[in-house]
Amino acid sequence: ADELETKVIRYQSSTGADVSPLELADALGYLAPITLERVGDVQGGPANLQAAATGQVDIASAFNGAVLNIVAAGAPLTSVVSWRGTNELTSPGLYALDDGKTNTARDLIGKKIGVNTLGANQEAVSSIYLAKGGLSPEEIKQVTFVPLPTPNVEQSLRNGQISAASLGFTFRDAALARGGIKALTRNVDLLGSYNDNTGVLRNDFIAKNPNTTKHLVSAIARAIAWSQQKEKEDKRAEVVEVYSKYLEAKGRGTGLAPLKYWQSLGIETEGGWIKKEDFAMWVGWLNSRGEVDGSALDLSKVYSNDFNPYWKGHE
Amino acid sequence: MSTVFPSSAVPAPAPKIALRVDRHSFRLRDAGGEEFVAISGVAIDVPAGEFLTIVGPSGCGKTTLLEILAGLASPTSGSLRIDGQEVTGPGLSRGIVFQQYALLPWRTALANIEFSLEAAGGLSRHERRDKARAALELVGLKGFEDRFPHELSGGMKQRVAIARSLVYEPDILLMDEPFGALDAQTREVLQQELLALWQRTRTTVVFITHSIDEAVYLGQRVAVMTSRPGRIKAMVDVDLPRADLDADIRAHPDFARYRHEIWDLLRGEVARARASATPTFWSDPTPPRERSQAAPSN
Amino acid sequence: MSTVFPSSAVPAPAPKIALRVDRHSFRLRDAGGEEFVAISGVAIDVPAGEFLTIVGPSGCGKTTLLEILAGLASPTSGSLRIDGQEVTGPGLSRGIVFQQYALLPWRTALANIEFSLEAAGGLSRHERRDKARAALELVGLKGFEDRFPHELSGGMKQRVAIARSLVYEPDILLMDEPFGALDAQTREVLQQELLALWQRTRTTVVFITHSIDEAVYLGQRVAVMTSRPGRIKAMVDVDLPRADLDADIRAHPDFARYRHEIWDLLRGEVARARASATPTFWSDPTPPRERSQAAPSN
Amino acid sequence: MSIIATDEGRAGFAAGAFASRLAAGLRLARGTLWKSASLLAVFALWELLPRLGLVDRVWFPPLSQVLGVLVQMARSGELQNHIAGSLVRSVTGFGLAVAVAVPLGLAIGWYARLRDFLTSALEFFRNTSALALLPVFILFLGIGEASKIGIVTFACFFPILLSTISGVKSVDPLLIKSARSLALSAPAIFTKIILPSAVPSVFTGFRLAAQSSILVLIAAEMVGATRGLGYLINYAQFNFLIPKMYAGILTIALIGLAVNQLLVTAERRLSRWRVPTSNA
Amino acid sequence: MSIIATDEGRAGFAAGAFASRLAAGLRLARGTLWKSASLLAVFALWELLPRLGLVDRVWFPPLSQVLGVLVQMARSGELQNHIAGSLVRSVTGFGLAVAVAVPLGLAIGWYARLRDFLTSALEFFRNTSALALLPVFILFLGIGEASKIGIVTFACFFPILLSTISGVKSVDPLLIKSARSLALSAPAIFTKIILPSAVPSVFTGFRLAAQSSILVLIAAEMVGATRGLGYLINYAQFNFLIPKMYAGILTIALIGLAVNQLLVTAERRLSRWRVPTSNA
Ligand SMILES: Nc1ncnc2c1ncn2[C@@H]1O[C@H](COP(=O)(O)OP(=O)(O)OP(=O)(O)O)[C@@H](O)[C@H]1O
Ligand SMILES: Nc1ncnc2c1ncn2[C@@H]1O[C@H](COP(=O)(O)OP(=O)(O)OP(=O)(O)O)[C@@H](O)[C@H]1O
Ligand SMILES: [Mg+2]
Ligand SMILES: [Mg+2]
Repeated sequence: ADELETKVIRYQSSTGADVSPLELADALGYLAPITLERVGDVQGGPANLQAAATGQVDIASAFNGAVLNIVAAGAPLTSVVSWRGTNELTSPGLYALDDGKTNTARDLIGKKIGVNTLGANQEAVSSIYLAKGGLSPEEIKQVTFVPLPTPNVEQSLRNGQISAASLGFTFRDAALARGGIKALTRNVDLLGSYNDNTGVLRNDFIAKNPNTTKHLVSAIARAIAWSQQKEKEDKRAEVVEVYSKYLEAKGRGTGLAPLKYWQSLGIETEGGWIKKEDFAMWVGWLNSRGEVDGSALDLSKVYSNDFNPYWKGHE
Repeated sequence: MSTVFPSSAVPAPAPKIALRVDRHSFRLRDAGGEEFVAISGVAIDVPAGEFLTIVGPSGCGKTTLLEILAGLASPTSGSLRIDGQEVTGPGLSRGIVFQQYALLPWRTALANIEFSLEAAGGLSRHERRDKARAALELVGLKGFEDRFPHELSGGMKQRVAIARSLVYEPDILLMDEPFGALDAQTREVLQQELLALWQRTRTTVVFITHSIDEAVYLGQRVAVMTSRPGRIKAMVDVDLPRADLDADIRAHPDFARYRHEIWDLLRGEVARARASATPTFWSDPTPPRERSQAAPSN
Repeated sequence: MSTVFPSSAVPAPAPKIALRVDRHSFRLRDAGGEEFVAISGVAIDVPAGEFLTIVGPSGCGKTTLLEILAGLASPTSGSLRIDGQEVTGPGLSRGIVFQQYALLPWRTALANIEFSLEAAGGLSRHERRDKARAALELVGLKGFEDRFPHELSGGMKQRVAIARSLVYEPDILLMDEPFGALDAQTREVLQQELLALWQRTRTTVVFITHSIDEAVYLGQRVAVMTSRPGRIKAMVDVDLPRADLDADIRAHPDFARYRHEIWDLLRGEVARARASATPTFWSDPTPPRERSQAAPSN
Repeated sequence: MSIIATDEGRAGFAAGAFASRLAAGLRLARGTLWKSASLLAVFALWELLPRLGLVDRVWFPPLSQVLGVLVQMARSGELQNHIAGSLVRSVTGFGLAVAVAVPLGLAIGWYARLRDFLTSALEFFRNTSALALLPVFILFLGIGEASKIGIVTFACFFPILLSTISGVKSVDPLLIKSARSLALSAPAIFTKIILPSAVPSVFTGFRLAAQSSILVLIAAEMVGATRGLGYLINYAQFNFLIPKMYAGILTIALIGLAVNQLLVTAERRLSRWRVPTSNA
Repeated sequence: MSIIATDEGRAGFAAGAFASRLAAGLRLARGTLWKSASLLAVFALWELLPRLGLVDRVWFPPLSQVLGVLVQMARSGELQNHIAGSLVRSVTGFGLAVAVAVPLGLAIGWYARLRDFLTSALEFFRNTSALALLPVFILFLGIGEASKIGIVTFACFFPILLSTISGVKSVDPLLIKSARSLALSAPAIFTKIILPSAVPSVFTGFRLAAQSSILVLIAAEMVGATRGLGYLINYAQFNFLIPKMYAGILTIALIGLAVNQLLVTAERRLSRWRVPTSNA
């Protein structure tokens, strides 16, 4: 192997209990001799992207729509590998009270939808749901997205202060377990399986550390492929076990309980290579917000599969 | 609040003010809460309409006594009756002039005087203003209506404070060295004004002063206090012909006699209070100019 | 800062203090920045070692003059020379006793006196403490070392302030009615102490007082000021045998003469200042007790 | 734009009406320049640092670019909408806090027994971060205006309370004595003695509270808001509209300055009598 | 646990050593009860509201449950770790703010020209929300400890500055005159006159600053932190560990109380000389 230019990679972990491909790669030993330096936890993709773009960390991951957004804003970042995806097992969705008042997209006109952070996956998918439900752009504008702290989302829904809430992962399970809540739609129903998050590197990092980049991305891709294999073999518990042990060894074993619900990375492509569609599907949404002109973006510059060994040149 | 004095000591008819201070002590902050007895065993009856002056060495408890009379402090043990009624707090019937002015710094001279009229109530804004103006004029401060206290000289502040307590004509006037910061002439004028006011309205006045002359000139009776703890050493009845204010009673032969009597009563007290004082801190008998040239740190 | 006085007016040898106040005025806050002339055309030379007393009606500008001497205020137009040097700010060579005590409320009596020694510098902690104790004793406050100012009586505070400015033995002592709040006896004692100190150290003293007696008793010269705007009306040389402090110079036949002379000088001033004052605000000539029963708002 | 009141009106002394007025005008101009110099320097740095490439333009765009965005937002009316949203919340919250904290502060400063009783609970709440309490506020007050106004009130409350209490403590006891000797009622002593004395301290509290209200508004408008300057800043930040984010921050700062100026002027009005402490 | 200093030591007056000590003890006990009553009431409400089903237990767990979690976290050492992380940041930030703001406040309060010059920039920054500036802080100071400490310093700075200035303004001008007459140097006037006079005001600033530091810590520890109480609260909130979130809030409040008590005690020490203003 070529000499690695950098052997320490700085990153931020997520506050949610979810398997991170980067840490999984480390857990599996694929990263060596690269070591990870965990700068801290980050709340939400946009903040993570900002940290990467300003050189606070070397690698970050975020919702693809947000990546488009920040690149359009002029940040020199490139997506190098998929990080998460949506499939039957993992799909978040839009949920409403089971009281018959909110059943279709039309019922949401003039109402509020609770989301976790602005500018993230949930908001984008919900917009698509509204559009597919036959709402005109004007009608969609009458639906407001309200950012809420996690603990307040379900409660606000039950109090009737929001008409629908975007719920994913453990929160949804907990909410459903308490009953009285039904799904309006799930992302997977709306869009099928797709990759929605990617890992990004700074362009100058790639230019200065071509070998490290290649090694890093390969290691992550291998970890994704390993997980995909285990998911296929229905040996999810192994993934959880490897990951849990890793966290425990790092002294972060306190919040492991939700991990037992973990199902899948949700990544569709082998080793997480990136499809053009993964980004193209959000351009319309970006444009509809009127803040940036997504059409002006050269999508091929936003991402690169060049470092992913699983990418065999397919589109 | 009980009193240790037998009730028979109160003569009938009930005096305007009947004060019994068995003991009044202060708790010192620093000395671990040690108690300091400021007044001990004082009994004063003031008949309605009397002008009583109090003299005594510095720190003997005169101000403390006046604050008890005003109801601003309760004696540690003792009682205060006004018109036969036990009194525990301050009241508008008693006006007080403090030793240290106590003007409101954010009010002009005129507004400071209006302040006590506002407290007394019952007058229109306009009436208050007119009365306050007249009072300022009385103390010789015409033209200084709009001055803030820090724009007045020491004596002027004191005059504003005097005007403030005179203006609402309380039943009882309590004055703590009110003329202390005044020049001899202004003082004399105000003494006369005060006497005139007192004769006209028969207000009951308790007046603290450091000037024996003033005590004799103003007071029908002079209370002489001992040094710490404060007691009444003697009550001197001053029998001078005060009816004609224009006659110079200071020239009256009895005046000098009273003056002398009180002086004698006080002298012992002061001597006692200062028994051991000797000036020992001037380390160096050479004149300061020479010294200051030699000393390195000057 | 220029002066309008011809330099020939300054006699040789240069006096300790040469003050020329052409004009000193205050800007009033409320009256739209109107100017108020407090002092106008004052020229005072004080030879080294002189004891000068100043008397004048209340509000004539005495305190203002003293603050100019202390360097705390610059005359609007005029100059101050000390030992022939033009001076613009305060200096340790001049000690001042303020009319209103100016004690630090967070320091005990003793620590307040140490304060000026700290400012003067050059002494150890221990020496400061000893000197301060001696000074407190001198003013009759032994035993009150650890009291905070608010735990002292008015006269006691004033004595602490006096001790504070005496203790560091400045070249020039500026005193603004320092004995005003003291009883006659304490006052006499401190007057004697001050004279003794002055004779021993030949400090230059400028002393403001309201008492003509005190002015004559203490001062080698008495400056009599006119009422607003303040001017020097007369300088009275007091030639009394002061060498023997135990002799009662108040009994000296010349004493009464000086006293009378100054009284006459002043009388006109006070009358002028109060020309129009008449007590017109007591609306009701009935005694207050009767009135208070009738009045609804009392 | 002053941290503490400065006394302007020292102009006009010399004789000769015109010369004097001219001199005064010049002095005033020089004074104004001197007084704005530090802010102008900050603005110059803001413009130059990114232009000279010393910081990244993407994350720290030059002032001119931010102003451009601001003007554009003002033209479209978007800015006014956000300002209106925030102002309603902060003014209401601030007003509520003043209405409760000033009387309570006066009472606590005065009545020892009340103070003893309330202190423990008040101190407990005071030391709870308004941000951490956000979910609790939403729990009790919902996601609407009530919880936002509530949290602004909460944040403004304590600076005003503490400053008022500190003001009461600094009242000259002799003045209170003198008022008591006039048998003034407790409310009259409050309004005539304690309040005027406490004015500078209370106003310091107001100014700190105004600052606090700005601080938490950003947080409050993070949740459940659809307009307001805090919402604008959050929204811009999450969507990488960096110049817009700075435009929001700048707007808040300018409004803060204006409010502060208002408070300083009001305080100066109320304490004209004060002897200036500082030396020239 | 007091908003303002109360004078305890009034005990021990009556004669008879034992009876007096007993009486004093009883009085003290009664006083302590009275002083904690309001906080106890808050705690009781916290326990009862969810238990009686008046609020949803899931979102607002009873105090006992929160305490259970707290004890558990303390046992595992997790709590101590978070506390240590936060304390380092807030103490450092607070200390820096004190070190800069107190001297600056004294200087600004005193030198009119300096005040005129600095005021505009200071007021501009003061009215900028620390929360909105978080990204800017990270930009300049990085994502590590420096930016967190920086933002705490920023938040603590202004309450201390304003209160110090307000303290300087309230100094009795006569005392300054008296110090000047002794030809005291400017630094000596500061330390011997202005500082002691300004103590109550400065301490009010300290206590407000301590509160501010808690407020922004939550926000600062949202980004790039791996430990700290703010991190704990965020983390718990994000992961739906509601009792843990309340445990974090409670811990912060209790630490705040302790710090406040420390400041109150220090202030009381420094202002024993003060005449009590309040009536009994
Ligand atoms: N800061 C000020 N602003 C406006 N006027 C002032 C100010 N200080 C003093 N004066 C005025 O200047 C005049 C002289 O005041 P000063 O204090 O020198 O008098 P004084 O001779 O010391 O009087 P007293 O014997 O009553 O103390 C007074 O009329 C006073 O009102
Ligand atoms: N708050 C207090 N705490 C402690 N001691 C006090 C307090 N107030 C007064 N004293 C003491 O009580 C004694 C009497 O004080 P008071 O002020 O009544 O004296 P005074 O007769 O008015 O003296 P002066 O003529 O000097 O004003 C003094 O020794 C004083 O030190
Ligand atoms: Mg007294
Ligand atoms: Mg004077």
